[in-house]
This record gives sequence, C-alpha cells and structure tokens, in this order.
Amino acid sequence: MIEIRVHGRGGQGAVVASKALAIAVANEGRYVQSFPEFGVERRGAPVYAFTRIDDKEIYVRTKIYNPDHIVVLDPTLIDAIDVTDGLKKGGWILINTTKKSSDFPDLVKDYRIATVDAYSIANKYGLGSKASPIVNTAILGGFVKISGVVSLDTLVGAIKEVVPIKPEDNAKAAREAYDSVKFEEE
Amino acid sequence: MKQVIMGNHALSYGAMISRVQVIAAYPITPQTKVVELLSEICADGRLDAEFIKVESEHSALAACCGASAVGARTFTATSAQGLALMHEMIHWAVGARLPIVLGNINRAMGPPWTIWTDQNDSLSERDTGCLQFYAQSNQEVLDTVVQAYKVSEQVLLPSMVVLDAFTLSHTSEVVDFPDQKLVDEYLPPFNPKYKLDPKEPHTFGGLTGPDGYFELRYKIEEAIQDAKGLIKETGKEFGEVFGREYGMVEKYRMDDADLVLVASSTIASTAHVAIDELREEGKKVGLLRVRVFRPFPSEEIRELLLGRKKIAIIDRNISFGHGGIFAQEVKSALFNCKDSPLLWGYVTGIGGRDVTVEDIKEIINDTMQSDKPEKDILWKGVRV
Amino acid sequence: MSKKKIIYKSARDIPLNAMSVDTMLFNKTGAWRNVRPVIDYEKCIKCMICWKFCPDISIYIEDDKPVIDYDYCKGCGICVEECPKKCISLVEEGK
Amino acid sequence: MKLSIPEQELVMSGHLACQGCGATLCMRYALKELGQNTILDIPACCWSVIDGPFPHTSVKVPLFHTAFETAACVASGIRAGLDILGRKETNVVAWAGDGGTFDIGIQALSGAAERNDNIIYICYDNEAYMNTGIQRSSATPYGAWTTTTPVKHFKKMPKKDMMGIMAAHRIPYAATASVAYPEDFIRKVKKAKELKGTKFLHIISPCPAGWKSLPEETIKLAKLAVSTCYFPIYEIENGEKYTVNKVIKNARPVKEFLSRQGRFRHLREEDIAKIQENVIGFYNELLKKAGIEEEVSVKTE
Repeated sequence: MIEIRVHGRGGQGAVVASKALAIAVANEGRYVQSFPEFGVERRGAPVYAFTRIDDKEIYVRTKIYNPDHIVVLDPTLIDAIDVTDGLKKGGWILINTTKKSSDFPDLVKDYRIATVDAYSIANKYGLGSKASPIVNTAILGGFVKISGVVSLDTLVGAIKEVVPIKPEDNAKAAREAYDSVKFEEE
Repeated sequence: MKQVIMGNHALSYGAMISRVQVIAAYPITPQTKVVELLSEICADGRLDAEFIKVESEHSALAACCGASAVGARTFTATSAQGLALMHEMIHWAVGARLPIVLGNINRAMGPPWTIWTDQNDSLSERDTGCLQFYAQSNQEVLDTVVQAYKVSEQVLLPSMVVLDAFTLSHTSEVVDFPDQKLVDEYLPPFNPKYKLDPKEPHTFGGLTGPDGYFELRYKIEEAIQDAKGLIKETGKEFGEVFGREYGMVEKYRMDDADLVLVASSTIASTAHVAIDELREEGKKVGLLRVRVFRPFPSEEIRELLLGRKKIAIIDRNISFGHGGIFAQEVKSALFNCKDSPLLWGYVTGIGGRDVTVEDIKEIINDTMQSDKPEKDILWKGVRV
Repeated sequence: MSKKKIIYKSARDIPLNAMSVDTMLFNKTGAWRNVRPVIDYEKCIKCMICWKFCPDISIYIEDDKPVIDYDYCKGCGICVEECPKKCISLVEEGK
Repeated sequence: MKLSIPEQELVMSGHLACQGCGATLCMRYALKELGQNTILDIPACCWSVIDGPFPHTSVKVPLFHTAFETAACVASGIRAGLDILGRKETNVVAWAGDGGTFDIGIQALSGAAERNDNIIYICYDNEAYMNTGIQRSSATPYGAWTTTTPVKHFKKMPKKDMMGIMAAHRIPYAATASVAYPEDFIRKVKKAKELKGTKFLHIISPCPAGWKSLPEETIKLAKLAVSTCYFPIYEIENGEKYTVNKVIKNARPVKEFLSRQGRFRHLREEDIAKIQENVIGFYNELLKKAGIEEEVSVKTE
C-alpha cells in the first residue's frame, strides 16, 4: 500500500490533483482511494488531499497518518505548517519551488527531496491566474517521475479526464514537469 | 386554591406561575387553548411576558432559543406535526444548552389527518437530549411545568412536558394552584452564567471539528444523567412544599405483585382502577407508571421489575419495524440482568382509540394465562 | 488574548455550549498569500482608502499613515487596486 | 486626517474568509456603526465559518449561531428576551447570506416583518450558496453559471426582487447598499438603528470564488454593480416612499460588470442585451417610483 498526501491552499487544485492521480492508478487496474481533508476549504487556507494506492481492494477507511510521500503545491506552506507530519522516513517530498533540495537542510536529513518549478510551467501554459497559478497537474508530472506509481501516459490520460478546462495545456504541463523535476538519484 | 380546569390550561397556568418571560408559539389543535389563555394572561398583566405570535412551530422554538440565549425564561407548546417541524430546533436548544420548557400535547402523526392522541410525536424526539415528562393528570401537568424549569435550569437542557390530547388537554378536573410566593421560593429566577451579553461578548455554536464535538456531546449525556437525581430531589421538595411528591416513576400496589403492568400517561391513570379490580379478585398485580421517559429510569426499572414473574407493557405508540417504544426501552434496561422477567409488549390505543378498564384487565389476564409472549408486538384492540 | 489555537484536552474543561473564549488572532492568515502589497510612502497621500477597503483589517493607522500588518494580510490586492495614487505595489512573496 | 467611516473595529483579523471577500467588509462596516451594544444571530452562511472555529471568534460582539431558516425569528426571540429583561437599547441584528434570506429563511423574515419586530435584518448578498460551494439561490442573477446552473443551463429566472417583497410588508425601512460605498451603507445602518420596527438592509457583496473574479477587484465590481444599474442603491420607507441614492443618469454598459466575472463568460451578445434591457427597465421603474422624471440611458462611447 502507498499513501500520498498533497499539500496546497484552497483553490490551488490539491483535490483535483489527488483525484487525477487516483484515476490514473485505476486506469492501470489497481485499487485506489482519493479524499480531501474534509474540513473548511477557503481560498488561500491550507488544505490537504490524500491518495491511497494498493494492488488489492482497500478496506481501511481512515485518515492517512503516515504517508509514504508528500507533494507540496505551495512552497510557503513549508514555513506555515509542518508538512512532514507523520511522513515515513526516506519518503519523497516533492516541492513546487525554484530552490534546490539542498536549500531545505532540515528536510534533507530524513527525507528525499525533489523540486520542480511548477509555477513557471503553469504560467507558461496559462493555467490559473498570474496571482494564483494552478500548479496541480504540472506537479503531478514530477511526482509520477520520482515515484513511478503510474506511467506518464496514463497520468496524462487521467488529467485530460478530470481537469475542467484546458486539457491539452494541463497535459503539456505534466509532461514538462516530468522532464524538468530535479532530484538526486540514489 | 382549587379550580376546575382543562389540561391545556394547566399547561398555561404552569407557565404563568413559573413566571416565564418570553413565550413564542404557533397554534395547532389540540394545543390552541394553551396559547389562547396565555395571550389573555399576558394581555391582562397577570404575567409580565413577551408573547411572540410566530408564523410557524419551527420559528416558535427558534425564537425561544434566541430569548433563552439572552437569559429570559421561555416557554412554548405544540403537538404532533408542529413538534415534528420543531425537531431541528429541539436539537438546537439541546446543543446550545438552553433550558426551554416545551409543552407537547400528544397527538398522532398524520397523514391521515388525526387530532387524537398517541405518543409517536413526542417519542420521535427521544434521541435529542431533551428531557421528557409524561403526566397522567392536569394537576401533574401544572406541577411538572414548575419542576421542569427547576431541573432544566440546573442541567441546562430543554424539557418536554407531555399530556394526552383530549383525555387530558380538553378534560377539566380539579387542580390545586400552588401559592405563588411558595413557587417563587421553590423556583428562583433564571440567571444563566453565560448568555448573549454585549458587556461580556461570546460566540455560541461555532464550527467544531472532530477534536471537540465528541466531548461536547459527552457533556450533554453527563447532564441528562445528572437530571435523574435532580428530578427526584425537586420532586421530593415539591412534595414537602406543596404536598404532592413526584419522582421518575410512580409505584402502585407493587409490593407483593408477581405481575407488574408498565404504562404511562392517561392509560396508566386508568390502569389504577384495573389493578384495584383485579386485586379484589385476589390477583397479585401492580402498576409501574413511567413518568420520566428521558432520562430513562433504568435504575428504577431494574430495582422494581427484576425478580417479578411477568411484566406487561402498554405502548400507545409504535416504532415501525420494531414495536412499542416503552417495551424496547424496558427490555434494554433489564438486559444483562439475572432473573429478568418475561415481558409482554402490547400496542394499543393508537390514534386516540379509547383504552378502557376492561381493555387493561384483558391485557393483564392475557399475560397471566400465557406462559410466554407469542410475538414481539402484541396488538390489542386493532381490528385485524 | 492569547495568540494560540486552543485544543481542549478533556470534556472536563470544555465550555458547555461551544462558547468562544478567545479571538482568531492566533490564526496568522498572512501565511495564505503568495504576493504582498507594499506601500510607497513617498507617493502615499494618506487618504486611508486602503485602510477602508481591507477585508482582513490588516492595515492600521499609525501616526496618520497606513501600515500593513503582514501577519494577517492575505494578499488579496484590493488596496493595490483601489489606491488612487497607485502607490501600493504587489511583490512576489519570498520566492 | 478625517476618516469617512468610524474608526472603531469590531471585527478582528485572523478570520477565515477567502482572499478579497466582500462579506467581511460588510460585517466590518455594519459593526463600525452598530457598535458594541449589539447582538448578532447568524444562520448557516459563509459567516458561520468566517467567524472562526470554536472556541475562537473574530467579532467583539455576542454572536449566536443558528439554524438556516431561523435568522429572523431567533432575532425576534432575542429582542423579546432583551425587552423583558429591560435591555431595550441593545441592537438585535440578524446577519444572513442571500440563501438564508431569499430562500430558506424568507418565511421567518416575513413573519418578523409582519409583526414589525424591532430588529435589523442585514443580508449580505453574494448571489449564490457560496459556503457550500457556489450553488444557485433565488438571488442568483439571470444568466449566471453556478455549480447547479451549468453553462448550458445557466440561471433562467431573474434575481428575486427581495426589496419589493419587503416593501409589500410595509416595514418602516428597507434599503440596498454596496460594499464599495461604505459611507452610504453606514448611513443606512445608522438610520436603521434609530428607527423602531423591522429594518431590512440588502448589501451587494462580491465573492471572488463564486463570481470567478479577481480577489483584488471586489470593490471595483461592487462599484460597477452600481454604475451599470445592475444593483441599484435606494431606500424604501413604509413600503411606499422610494428614494434613489447615487442617481445614475447614464449607466455604464452592464457588459463592463459582467465581463470581469467568469460566471458570465459563456453569455452570448443576445443574452447580455437581454440583461442590459432588464437592468435599465428595472432602474427606470425605480426612478418613476422615486418621482424622478427622466430616464437612464446607457453610455455608448
């Protein structure tokens, strides 16, 4: 079983990201659950979205307390909240940022850091507004590369299924992030 | 001083002598006399109260919530469809911990239209956390309103005082009016610690996540359990001051009874006569009247029913798909107990069909002659 | 008024009717923004229109001039839009 | 430095409203005038969440959260309680969104208005059920997208004329306002405070999330709502005396208001023309009721 937590802010598409990933996993014939942190979503306020993946039917129906990997759509969250809460040692942290993983000294100690500049990719393809670009599909491309949970093509297919507008641009953003994500290969 | 008054008016006078300060009510048969009298009482100054004539029962209890939240003693009354419409606001009064007293005239639920009595309306509110008192006489109606305020205002939960349509609401009988001065001492003014007060502003009822809601509900259960002791205490004190003692239940000729009939409201009242007549025939039978349904008197039920040979329970209600509600609750109180007696659950009197002394004697005799109940629900008097 | 989120450890100390006992000031909503408004006091004519239209009450008045409280400013940009002198600019949050 | 509105703040920072939320400004302005001696009751709406989770609050006055249908009748109850307890000076304010006012709470509002209970009912109108994720309400305008009026079936009914309904109740005072003109809104809150009986204030309050508009343009939109006559600003006393504030002689095309909002992006020219026609028609009716002879025309530069 693989458990993933996506961190974002209200309106940034964390929930859609988790859903797109779930569809991709299902399209590859595996079992999946995708659910938001059910609470009060407000534009700008921190939100969480979860995806659970397994090869057999998933019976557990609780929150995810110890994710294997986390995805951080909004870099400012890193100072605002403890994004690593419960994260399994050695898990991936994919951060939407222009910084390098070495710029996160205290994270690098226990976890594997990957970075991708999803903001500029999103702006390049006109996803969301300048003030709040929509980075969810871009960053998924990066996540699929580092985690390998599904193939890029399956992900792109799922993204086209789930995004409300600009399916092609979202697909391109995912592919570009897939190629540009930076991480140290062990 | 004694007067001959109907049950409805006993409710109004109960509110009057409790010096309620805000009334909000909407008319519904058979409760209309309650609000009509209260309107006169307020108009001619016998009661210094604001009476809001609202446009629906839902708004009636909502207005009461507002008034109670600022610290005014509030009252409303309704029946059947009106009580059902209030359901959301009964939850609200409980969650906001507002000690409103609500008179409910038991009336069967429509459709079809009916204005006659049964208990399905009030019993449908049994899970809300609102206390429930079932009176068997107009005197008890009046007395219970006063006691309900005293209990509610200590546990900070609303109370429902229930009386039968017509067999009490429109039946006049002698009622002794407690002396107002003594009532004022017995029931001090409502003075809540926390209320809506600009001088000490608080918000009530804000969004509460799983990290706090669970504890808030636990405290409600704690409070309604505390109410058991308070109900006995205030009932005893009422006896000392006014000469009529009340408790969670009423025991009638139960000491050596092998078979105990459990009943409530006016059926229980009639049952006194049935018990007397059967006693004359040498049958060792007794009556346990359940006066308080919430909080449920489990302790009294165990203390008074365990060890008996047989129990017959009369429900003037039906929880569809499961049976009489008093029967279910008595069974659950006796479960896990050693030598819990066999229990016959009878459903009768639905929709106001009269339940006579003969009917009750038949129920008791049927129970005596059978060695165990053939079915979970024993319908009595329905033409099948 | 403490600046901490209150979590009740047990039913014993929780107020009965979900009554508030503190403000929301613990919630530094400044963390929500990804752009921040910055006032150019050279051009500011102290008309206080920015103070007037701030939904987060995070522009306060200090010796007759508007000061932005970045603890709470959510970066909505209304002040930037409404400033008659266009002397408030939006700056990318610490990228 | 003279402020155009009272300086006191009875709403505090840290509340949970979205960036650029109009509703927070409505509350901020109302409380500036209502002052500390005020009790609010709030049914289900965005403000039920904006105020903050238990045990925290963002307002400095007592607030009673209540069920969706009951804003007005709870206010009536609070008023009765206060009056009998001799606290007649306290302002009792029902504070609700458009859903709680135009739809589920209209019965209780009509009841209070018919009884002329001494309360102030303020509806901040963001034109849909925003707290539950932008579903249509009867306050949603003709043509608008919401999650329950998808683009192919945008809202066909016009916005319910709540002021007309309140006028029919002959209440002492009903007025509309815009969050872009706090001075005007606060003057009306003050007037409501000083009158006895039921007072109804209806304030247009843009919602970036629901209108699919930019957070920074909340005030700009609230100004355009007025200058295009989309949301006229006026007062009605005792259901008959109409006063139009900010009389618009030549209105900016309503397209300027609509085009800045994603919820109208799908509208074709003929839909916009229909809206323009209705907006001007209604405004001219209003002018007539206020005894103003000339009619408004649409600027076509």
